[in-house]
Amino acid sequence: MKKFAILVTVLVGAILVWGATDFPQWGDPNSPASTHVSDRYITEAYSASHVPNLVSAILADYRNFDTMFETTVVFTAGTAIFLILRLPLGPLARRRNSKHPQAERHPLPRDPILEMACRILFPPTHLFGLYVLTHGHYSPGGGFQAGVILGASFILLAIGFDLRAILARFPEGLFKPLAALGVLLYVGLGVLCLLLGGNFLDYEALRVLAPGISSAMIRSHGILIVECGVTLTVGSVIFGIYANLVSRGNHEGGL
Amino acid sequence: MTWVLDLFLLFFIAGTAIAALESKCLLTSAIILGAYSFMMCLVYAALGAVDVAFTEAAVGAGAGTVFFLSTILRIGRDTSQ
Amino acid sequence: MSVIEHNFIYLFFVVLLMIGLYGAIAKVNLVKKLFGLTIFQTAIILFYVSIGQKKGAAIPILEVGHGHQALPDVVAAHYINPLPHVLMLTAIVVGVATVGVALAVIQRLYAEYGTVEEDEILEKIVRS
Amino acid sequence: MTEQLIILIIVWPLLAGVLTALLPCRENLLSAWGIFNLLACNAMGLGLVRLVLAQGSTSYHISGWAPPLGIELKVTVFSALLSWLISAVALFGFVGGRRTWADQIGERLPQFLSLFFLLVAAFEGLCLSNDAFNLYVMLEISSLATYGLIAFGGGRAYLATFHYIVMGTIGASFYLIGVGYLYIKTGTLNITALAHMIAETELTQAYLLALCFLITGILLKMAVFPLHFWLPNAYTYAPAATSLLVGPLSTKLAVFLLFRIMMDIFGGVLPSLHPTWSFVIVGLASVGILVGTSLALAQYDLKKTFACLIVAEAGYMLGGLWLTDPRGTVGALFHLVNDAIATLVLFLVVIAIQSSVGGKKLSDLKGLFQKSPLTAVALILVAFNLIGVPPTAGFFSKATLMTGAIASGRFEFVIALLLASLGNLVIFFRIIEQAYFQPQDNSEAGRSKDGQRAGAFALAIGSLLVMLGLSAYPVMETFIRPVVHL
Repeated sequence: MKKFAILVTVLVGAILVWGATDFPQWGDPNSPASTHVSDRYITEAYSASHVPNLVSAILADYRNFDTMFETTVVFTAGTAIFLILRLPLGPLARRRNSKHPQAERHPLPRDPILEMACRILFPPTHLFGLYVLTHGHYSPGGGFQAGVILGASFILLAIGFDLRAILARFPEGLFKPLAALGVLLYVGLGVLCLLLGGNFLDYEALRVLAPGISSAMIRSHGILIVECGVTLTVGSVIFGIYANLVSRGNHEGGL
Repeated sequence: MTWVLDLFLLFFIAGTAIAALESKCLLTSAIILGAYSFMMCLVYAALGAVDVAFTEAAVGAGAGTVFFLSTILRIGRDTSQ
Repeated sequence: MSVIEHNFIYLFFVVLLMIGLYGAIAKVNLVKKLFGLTIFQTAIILFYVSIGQKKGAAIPILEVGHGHQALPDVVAAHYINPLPHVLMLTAIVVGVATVGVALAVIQRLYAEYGTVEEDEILEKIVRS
Repeated sequence: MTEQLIILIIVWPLLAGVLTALLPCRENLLSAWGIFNLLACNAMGLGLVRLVLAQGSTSYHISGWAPPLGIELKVTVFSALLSWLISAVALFGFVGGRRTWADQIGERLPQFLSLFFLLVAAFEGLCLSNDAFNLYVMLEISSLATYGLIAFGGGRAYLATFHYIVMGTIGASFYLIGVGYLYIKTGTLNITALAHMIAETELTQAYLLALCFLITGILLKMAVFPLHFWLPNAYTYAPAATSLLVGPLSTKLAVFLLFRIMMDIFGGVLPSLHPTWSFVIVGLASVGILVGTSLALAQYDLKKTFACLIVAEAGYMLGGLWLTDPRGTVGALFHLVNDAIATLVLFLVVIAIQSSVGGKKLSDLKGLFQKSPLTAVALILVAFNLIGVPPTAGFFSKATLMTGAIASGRFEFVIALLLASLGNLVIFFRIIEQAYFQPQDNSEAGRSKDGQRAGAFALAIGSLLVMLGLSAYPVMETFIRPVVHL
């Protein structure tokens, strides 16, 4: 098996290097990748949506269909992991369920220093997550990063205290609908633009609701709403995956 | 002179990648993989991709390593090879 | 070899890719396979990010303060190409989603067979 | 307003999938909700086919930006037919799979159906999107939803899913490398723009390598001969309701993606590619057909036999696409449509057999004719289709493939097709002989109500094959010929 793997790897590597020989020089400004479409992105993005962070502008305005399906990927992963891990399973699998005692963790002694540290760290992490979300237009950041930071703040508490204590405050009945709400917010905005006469996810159509705002500002607000939807989904799904993985679905044990 | 630093970073990354695969204990590999993700985030920042660096740090090093560790907690650390 | 001096980063991408692919195929421990897969995907992300590079260009964020409405004169060559960065945000999150599902399956495999070594699992399947 | 159908057929199942995850677990509520949504999808699919027949292939700019900047959806005559086929197969698979919910899915039904609808949305997006990176995201969503649906089968399904995850991720990453190599040389991601740029430049190593990696990635998804190890186990140990949706559509959409890369992106330079690539790939496909059929011959579990047949069918379509003669491509695309329905009927028959005879092994098929004659007739009908007996569509797709192969001088492909038909004949004769001629063992001949209805439903869908067969040439002329501009 090893020799086969080495053979395949070296073959793939050799073909890749052979293909890479006629790449344009690395880093020259007029290589095809940098001149064909991307220069129009750079020059027009700010005037179209008043968003200095070009990556956020492209992510949530020019190619927002990709980002919508990106949020759906995160939601699908959360649902798939829930389906696979969350006990009790369907009758078919329960008959052949775990015959092997898994490494049962003895309940960790409560450590007051750790708990106080996590208690102190939680609010700033949460605040930083919200900052990253709202300042996605001006500084690096945006929906995904903010969602992961918010999810990580809950994971921090679950590690400091006990998973059950945090699930009491942020129960499954809350983070599953929140994940669905995030995707619904994103797709709902797209359908709203559709109903108002524009194409799907075309923020220009929202000007009917707010006649006074210029088209660039309405796109900027559209990007913010979309980023909030992404944050809701990513944050709740990251915590949901952690809760299922660490306790193998029964939401009791775990770190 | 900065390209010397980049060169060192790149070879260090290749080293961590190989170490993550070859080490016997799963827990060590998971931690080394976390370090590998963080090194990659440094390379992206050096290449000017600030958003990708931020995401790789938060998602790759942060959430990914936490998922790996929580699974290794469940299935034990020793591996045959 | 003209490739070596100025396209070195693509060679490094190939090296990382080979390490990841080897890990994904040769490793018997299922979690190690996942490590190989993660390295394989981060190598592709490095490849995409290094496509959009421009020598001496600034990061793709325009220096515009809050409410500063005047449109700065933007020259495309001064800023790094932002499109690969957008694509790679998606690829990173897809990678973590796949790792999450794979880890869930590994935990079920451990509950079912008591081991995560592929050869031992296959033995148990053949025996049962 | 009809212009919006192109996006609505993707967004409607997506919204349905997200909302289903929140519904309570009551079977009749979920069943009604599912049928309502899938009927809406079918109506939109029909509307799309009518729209395209009236106006020709139209494109849709998402978020209002023109293609080089924004993402574009493009619907041609064949992709409209395919999107309607996806919603039809999903509806029949959903209705056919309902009787297995009680004993195989239990109280995880809302999440299961949520993944079911997200998979339908991903398949629709896969067949309509016209942006190279967007296709990668659609590929990932369909894979993730399929991993969840297959892993739910429990037991042996876990290892099969893990192999599928590793192979699927490597395949999708190869596809991504291919798109990256194209992007670095051309600078654009839109498929039509890519085609124009590639047609002008001469094919340097980077383009050839991009084509090679795109094809390898999709061959992994199609599970063709050298990379087919994950498919038989994955589809066999999956729950019955999953194999009804994933079995018929997953490999077919990978074939359609391969067709779009060949015809839409590298269409201009295809004649220069043809001699060498066609020889290699058609040879590979011929060997793949023989391996798939011999694998199917070696199985005793009925479901695994039909899963191995999918591997052989993938070989038909791959070989047909790469024949130099346009009739080969027309035959391959018609085979794609015909085989989606045939695989659906095969898995419906498995469910009908399981509920009427109570077993999947070949040995417990005794007396199937007495127990549920309708299932046996459906079995014979789909057997005719796979062997290639005239009234069914299988005959016309094989005939077109063969004429294309003979015209382009690929005789090993013709031999492979004939041997495969022979192999199918042996497989199905063995099953029918067991079902009809064997003396029925002593178990009482009670005809279970459930088996009857399942058999009747399988026969109804099977009759579609005959209807498709009778209307084979009009379908080929209106839907497939305009797309194949070789």
